[in-house]
Amino acid sequence: MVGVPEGLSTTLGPLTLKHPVINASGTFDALEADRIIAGDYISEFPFAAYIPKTVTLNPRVGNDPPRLYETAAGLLNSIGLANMGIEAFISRDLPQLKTLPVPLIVSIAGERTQDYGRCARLLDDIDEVAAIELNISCPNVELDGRALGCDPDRTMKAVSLAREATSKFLIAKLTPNVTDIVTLAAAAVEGGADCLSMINTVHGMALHPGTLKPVLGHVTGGLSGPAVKPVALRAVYMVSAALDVPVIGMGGATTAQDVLEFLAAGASAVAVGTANFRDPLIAGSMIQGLKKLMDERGLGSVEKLIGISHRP
Amino acid sequence: MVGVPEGLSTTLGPLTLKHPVINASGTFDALEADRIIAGDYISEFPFAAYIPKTVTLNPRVGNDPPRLYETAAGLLNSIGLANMGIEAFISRDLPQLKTLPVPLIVSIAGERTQDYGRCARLLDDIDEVAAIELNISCPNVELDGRALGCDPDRTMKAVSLAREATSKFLIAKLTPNVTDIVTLAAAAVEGGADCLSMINTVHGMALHPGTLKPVLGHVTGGLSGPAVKPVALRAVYMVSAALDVPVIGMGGATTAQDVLEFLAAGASAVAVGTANFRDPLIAGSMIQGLKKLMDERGLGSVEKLIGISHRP
Amino acid sequence: MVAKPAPASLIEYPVVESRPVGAYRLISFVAREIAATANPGQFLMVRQAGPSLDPLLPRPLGIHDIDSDLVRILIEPVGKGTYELSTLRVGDRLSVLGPLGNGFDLQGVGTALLVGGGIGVAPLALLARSLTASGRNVQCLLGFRTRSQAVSAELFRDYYVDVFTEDASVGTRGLVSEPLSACLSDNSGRRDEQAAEVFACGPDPMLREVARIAGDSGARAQVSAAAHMACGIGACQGCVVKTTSGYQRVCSEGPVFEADELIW
Amino acid sequence: MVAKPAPASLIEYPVVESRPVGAYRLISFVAREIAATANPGQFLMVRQAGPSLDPLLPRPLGIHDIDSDLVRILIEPVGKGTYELSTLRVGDRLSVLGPLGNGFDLQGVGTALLVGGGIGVAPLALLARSLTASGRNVQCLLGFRTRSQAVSAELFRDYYVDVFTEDASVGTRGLVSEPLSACLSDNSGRRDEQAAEVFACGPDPMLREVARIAGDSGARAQVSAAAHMACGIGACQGCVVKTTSGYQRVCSEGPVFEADELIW
Ligand SMILES: Cc1cc2nc3c(=O)[nH]c(=O)nc-3n(C[C@H](O)[C@H](O)[C@H](O)COP(=O)(O)OP(=O)(O)OC[C@H]3O[C@@H](n4cnc5c(N)ncnc54)[C@H](O)[C@@H]3O)c2cc1C
Ligand SMILES: Cc1cc2nc3c(=O)[nH]c(=O)nc-3n(C[C@H](O)[C@H](O)[C@H](O)COP(=O)(O)OP(=O)(O)OC[C@H]3O[C@@H](n4cnc5c(N)ncnc54)[C@H](O)[C@@H]3O)c2cc1C
Ligand SMILES: Cc1cc2nc3c(=O)[nH]c(=O)nc-3n(C[C@H](O)[C@H](O)[C@H](O)COP(=O)(O)O)c2cc1C
Ligand SMILES: Cc1cc2nc3c(=O)[nH]c(=O)nc-3n(C[C@H](O)[C@H](O)[C@H](O)COP(=O)(O)O)c2cc1C
Ligand code: FES
Ligand code: FES
Repeated sequence: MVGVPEGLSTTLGPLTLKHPVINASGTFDALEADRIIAGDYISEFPFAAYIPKTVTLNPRVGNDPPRLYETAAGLLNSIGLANMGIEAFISRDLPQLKTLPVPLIVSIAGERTQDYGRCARLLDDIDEVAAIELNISCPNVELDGRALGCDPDRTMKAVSLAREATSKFLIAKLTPNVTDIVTLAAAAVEGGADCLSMINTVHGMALHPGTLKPVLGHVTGGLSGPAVKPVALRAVYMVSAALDVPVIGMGGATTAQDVLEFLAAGASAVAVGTANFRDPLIAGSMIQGLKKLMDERGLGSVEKLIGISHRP
Repeated sequence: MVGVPEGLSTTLGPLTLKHPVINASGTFDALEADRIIAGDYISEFPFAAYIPKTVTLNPRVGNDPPRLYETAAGLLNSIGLANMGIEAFISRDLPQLKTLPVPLIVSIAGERTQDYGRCARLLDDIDEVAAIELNISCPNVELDGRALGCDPDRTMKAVSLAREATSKFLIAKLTPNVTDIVTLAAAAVEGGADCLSMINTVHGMALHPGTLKPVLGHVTGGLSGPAVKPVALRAVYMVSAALDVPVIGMGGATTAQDVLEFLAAGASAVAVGTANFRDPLIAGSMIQGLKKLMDERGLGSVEKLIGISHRP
Repeated sequence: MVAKPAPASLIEYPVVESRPVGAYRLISFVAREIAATANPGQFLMVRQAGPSLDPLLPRPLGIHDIDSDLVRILIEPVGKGTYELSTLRVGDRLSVLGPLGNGFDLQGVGTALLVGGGIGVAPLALLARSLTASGRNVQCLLGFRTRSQAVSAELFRDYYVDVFTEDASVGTRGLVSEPLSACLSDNSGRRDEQAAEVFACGPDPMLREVARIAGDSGARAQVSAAAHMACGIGACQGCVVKTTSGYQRVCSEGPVFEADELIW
Repeated sequence: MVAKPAPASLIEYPVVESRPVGAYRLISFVAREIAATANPGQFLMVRQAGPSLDPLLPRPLGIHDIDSDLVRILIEPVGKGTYELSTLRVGDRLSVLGPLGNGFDLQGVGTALLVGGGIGVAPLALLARSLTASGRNVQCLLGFRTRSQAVSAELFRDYYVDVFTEDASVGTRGLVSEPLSACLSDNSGRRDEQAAEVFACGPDPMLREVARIAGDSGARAQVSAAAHMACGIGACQGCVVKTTSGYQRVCSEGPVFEADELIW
């Protein structure tokens, strides 16, 4: 976190971020990065906030492999929310994450609607947890969690259960796999979400080039990466125009220019997912690049950039 | 149409195609190609059927430019169904298309629901028209036509109006911009569609890299090209598993391997759109390449390939 | 505007020359057909040959110059497509569709004022060569933002050239519009055979100025318009500009239009 | 399996050698850190440096061999990622993350039977070098489908090698499993320090056979497993294989596993 240029800070409700680039859940593991890559990934954490992979009430082993397949400028995955369960997360990972110099946002998903309330309650009294992201949009689980994010009533219900369980800053993560994302966004806000993040992955599938059978063990998967950036930018643009809550934009952000565009479209922060796989050090270069672009073009500060694409 | 290898023929209801590769509406103009590119694009037409750009009851000038923007492995467009209107099409273009050696499929769209019936009726007694495609899925018009394809009842209504107006083979072209494409597909079939084609473009947008304003004059547009292939393959796979009508697959097909995959996913024919812009001669190489791949892998015939990804 | 152009073909060519010209890159390939049939102002759809899908589509590039069988293009890297093309070196392969579109109408006889702005100078070299060959008096007014762009004026060393830069780093400070007004001042009202004629290519604001100045003096001006393209061959309806006869496709009705037909 | 691996870094390297080896391509670059710290069986995440987003992600490639500061990779083009990497020539730039994963455990002392199938021979060269350097008796059994793949056996000319091809175009006809059984036949039941030990890398069906044969004879077998990867560093949970202790990540718990821990 050393050397963050000035003019880059942004806020998500009560959270102040030193710059607008955070990681997308499920795509960057601070503890593994610290273990494997040269350098100190805890005390010099590159992202302005850290969101670990989504946890669920009970541990999940995840879907059958293969779980990954690269498509044109995109990545299909069907991880299936493999995770150790929220209790192990709290007892094993959280203590190690306490020394992170950035806000910790915990992502939770429910296998049943009521799980959102139960998980949120377990996190409510943990000081280190700065915010909770409700993943109501994972395409890779055959459970309530999937349909949930496509249905306004059930979205509102899940968010309001979490809302009742915690006073923490609540982010609802939306799926693009719906006819009208603004309706779902409004339902989440009505349920009590303080902030919206989007997009989760886009439904897709691939066939094995040789066998012509579905290549993913789970048959279908979620598409991410630059291929979906236009879908994500549109979602951010539409939702930020319609609703008055901060938005975290994501979907294909790979360069500093992409960060600029998500901010301009209306995002207050930008999450980087698949691009971490292209280059696990990408966050640092995006932040430096962002500052450079802003200086070159005389764009004063991130705060002023947010939503400028809507203004004439 | 000379030199089409054997084993490639396929059928769409009553239509027999010499091979499975056709063009996607709005992406290839037989008359312009014949005028501009060396070679004879009419009597040696590379596609197995020809679908001109969608026509509407009244002429349309289309959307404000810019109308195109390239994204990662994709293309955003907001043409807005610019066309001369169905009457001019019938009197000016149709006579020139009569000598095409392949079936002619006319694509129509309605600015109002009842237009689908009126346009279909105008085509019903024209012998050269082998089939009619109902474009109920264009994301670039602010009219009934847009919302229509996202609503099962209105989809059924539009298709049944066309059904009443014509006995021609009726193809309904579906949008991927819905929560559940199978529901829409079922509604189209219930309305009387003989065949389903998918996908039309995916909602998206882009910002101008310099100004950070929406780059398209129409603000949002439709995403096509390899970026959306995973979305398209999934749509074809799901719909062909659920319903018993032939499917025309499209969305990003660029190589012979892609054609193979759409067939395996359940398509009886594959339409090529954006790839024509990469290489206007691509259809010919796809067909030769398809034959080569099938021979190498001992895949007997296109007919046997259709849907094999569903079989264990 | 001119006789029906020769048919286009899609062919892969190896790069035989690749060198920087200030901020631009000059790339050449041997293409007999194009060299033999292209008209000044026509363009090519160009991409790097190969399977990579990013960039996905070819980019429209003017035919910069022709030297017997050699076809030259001049590229300014402004985005991912032009950036990639400008990294190509000798031996790398181009996929090229063309020649496309309607070039300049060369039937006049009066002095030809060639007005280029930035990378808009690209098609003017072939134009200057053709006009000169047909015995016309050619005068080039080339404007650039920076010194590194202005290096490309060296490509016009065989012609009569005035260079203008916004920062006065090369040639005269200012835009090309002022000297253009001066050149056309004695033209006032004339539009006969001997009258000076303007041929322009450059950014929209420059073309708009050229159209205004030519209009004021009554001179004919042909301008090469730009638009994002996908197909380059009239199929997609994507590349339209607004004209007095409605939207027209830059790739098919253009890229060269009469300045007074364009609506800015 | 071995001591905690050295930290990985992400660095761009120019290609200094690129040559075909039958159906494969051998590419070398100078990477002091990797050369100094990598263990046999570790891998690198490699892509062509540059902005193109297709291919999007790096591909996992074993470290084929190390020659002072030179690191070598051996690539079989099977899809778009490996195809693109195999087109790189001297001067082109690689983006390389590594060394990654847990390599082979080299602590035994008995005869080392190195079993490679197809491109699975790639990591065995460095392994053979290390084992030989530590004084172990190394015997390589390399199996290929075709003659052009079998050309890569020349990379093992310093070691004792038997080659098998399915079409008998080179070496003995057949799979490596039969000779492996023979080699292990006198091993039956032994798993002491002096016992022969198997190190294998190749397609799944081969590894399964190796596991069965080693299991039958009681020999220890370490196998390098393969999986599609995205991150290569344990973040995405994408590269799992089924083991006796549940799903394990090839990039983090592997790529080398005890054969008897994998569930096929
Ligand atoms: C008929 C015709 C002839 C042409 N001839 C030539 C020629 O001879 N030589 C030549 O070089 N070009 C020529 N062009 C222009 C060229 O086609 C475009 O520059 C090119 O298509 C842009 O593609 P790209 O992928 O490089 O840029 P894109 O990524 O598509 O960029 C989009 C646009 O954004 C703008 N842009 C990108 N980055 C920034 C930024 N940081 N700030 C502000 N704006 C930005 C660029 O101006 C570009 O136009 C011609 C165009 C036409 C229509
Ligand atoms: C730890 C590890 C080490 C490795 N080391 C090496 C190494 O040293 N050298 C090396 O070359 N590879 C190595 N691999 C394998 C390599 O990573 C993969 O081959 C590569 O990731 C495939 O990517 P791609 O884009 O080329 O293929 P993709 O496009 O992803 O192809 C997908 C898969 O489809 C299969 N496929 C593609 N086309 C066909 C077809 N026509 N018929 C049947 N199947 C087809 C391929 O086998 C491939 O696995 C290693 C893998 C791992 C996990
Ligand atoms: C391998 C992988 C795993 C993911 N896991 C999660 C997850 O656990 N929870 C979640 O909310 N999103 C998950 N996502 C979605 C990302 O957080 C992000 O919303 C999406 O990938 C779009 O951003 P990107 O294009 O930058 O990757 C995952 C994405 C990928 C590629
Ligand atoms: C420039 C452009 C124009 C299009 N016009 C039409 C149209 O008029 N009618 C229609 O049904 N689809 C139209 N489409 C959608 C295509 O037919 C096709 O469904 C879509 O592009 C996906 O296929 P692709 O990825 O192969 O292009 C258009 C697509 C593009 C890119
Ligand atoms: S670029 Fe397609 S019509 Fe001009
Ligand atoms: S490749 Fe991501 S966990 Fe192994």
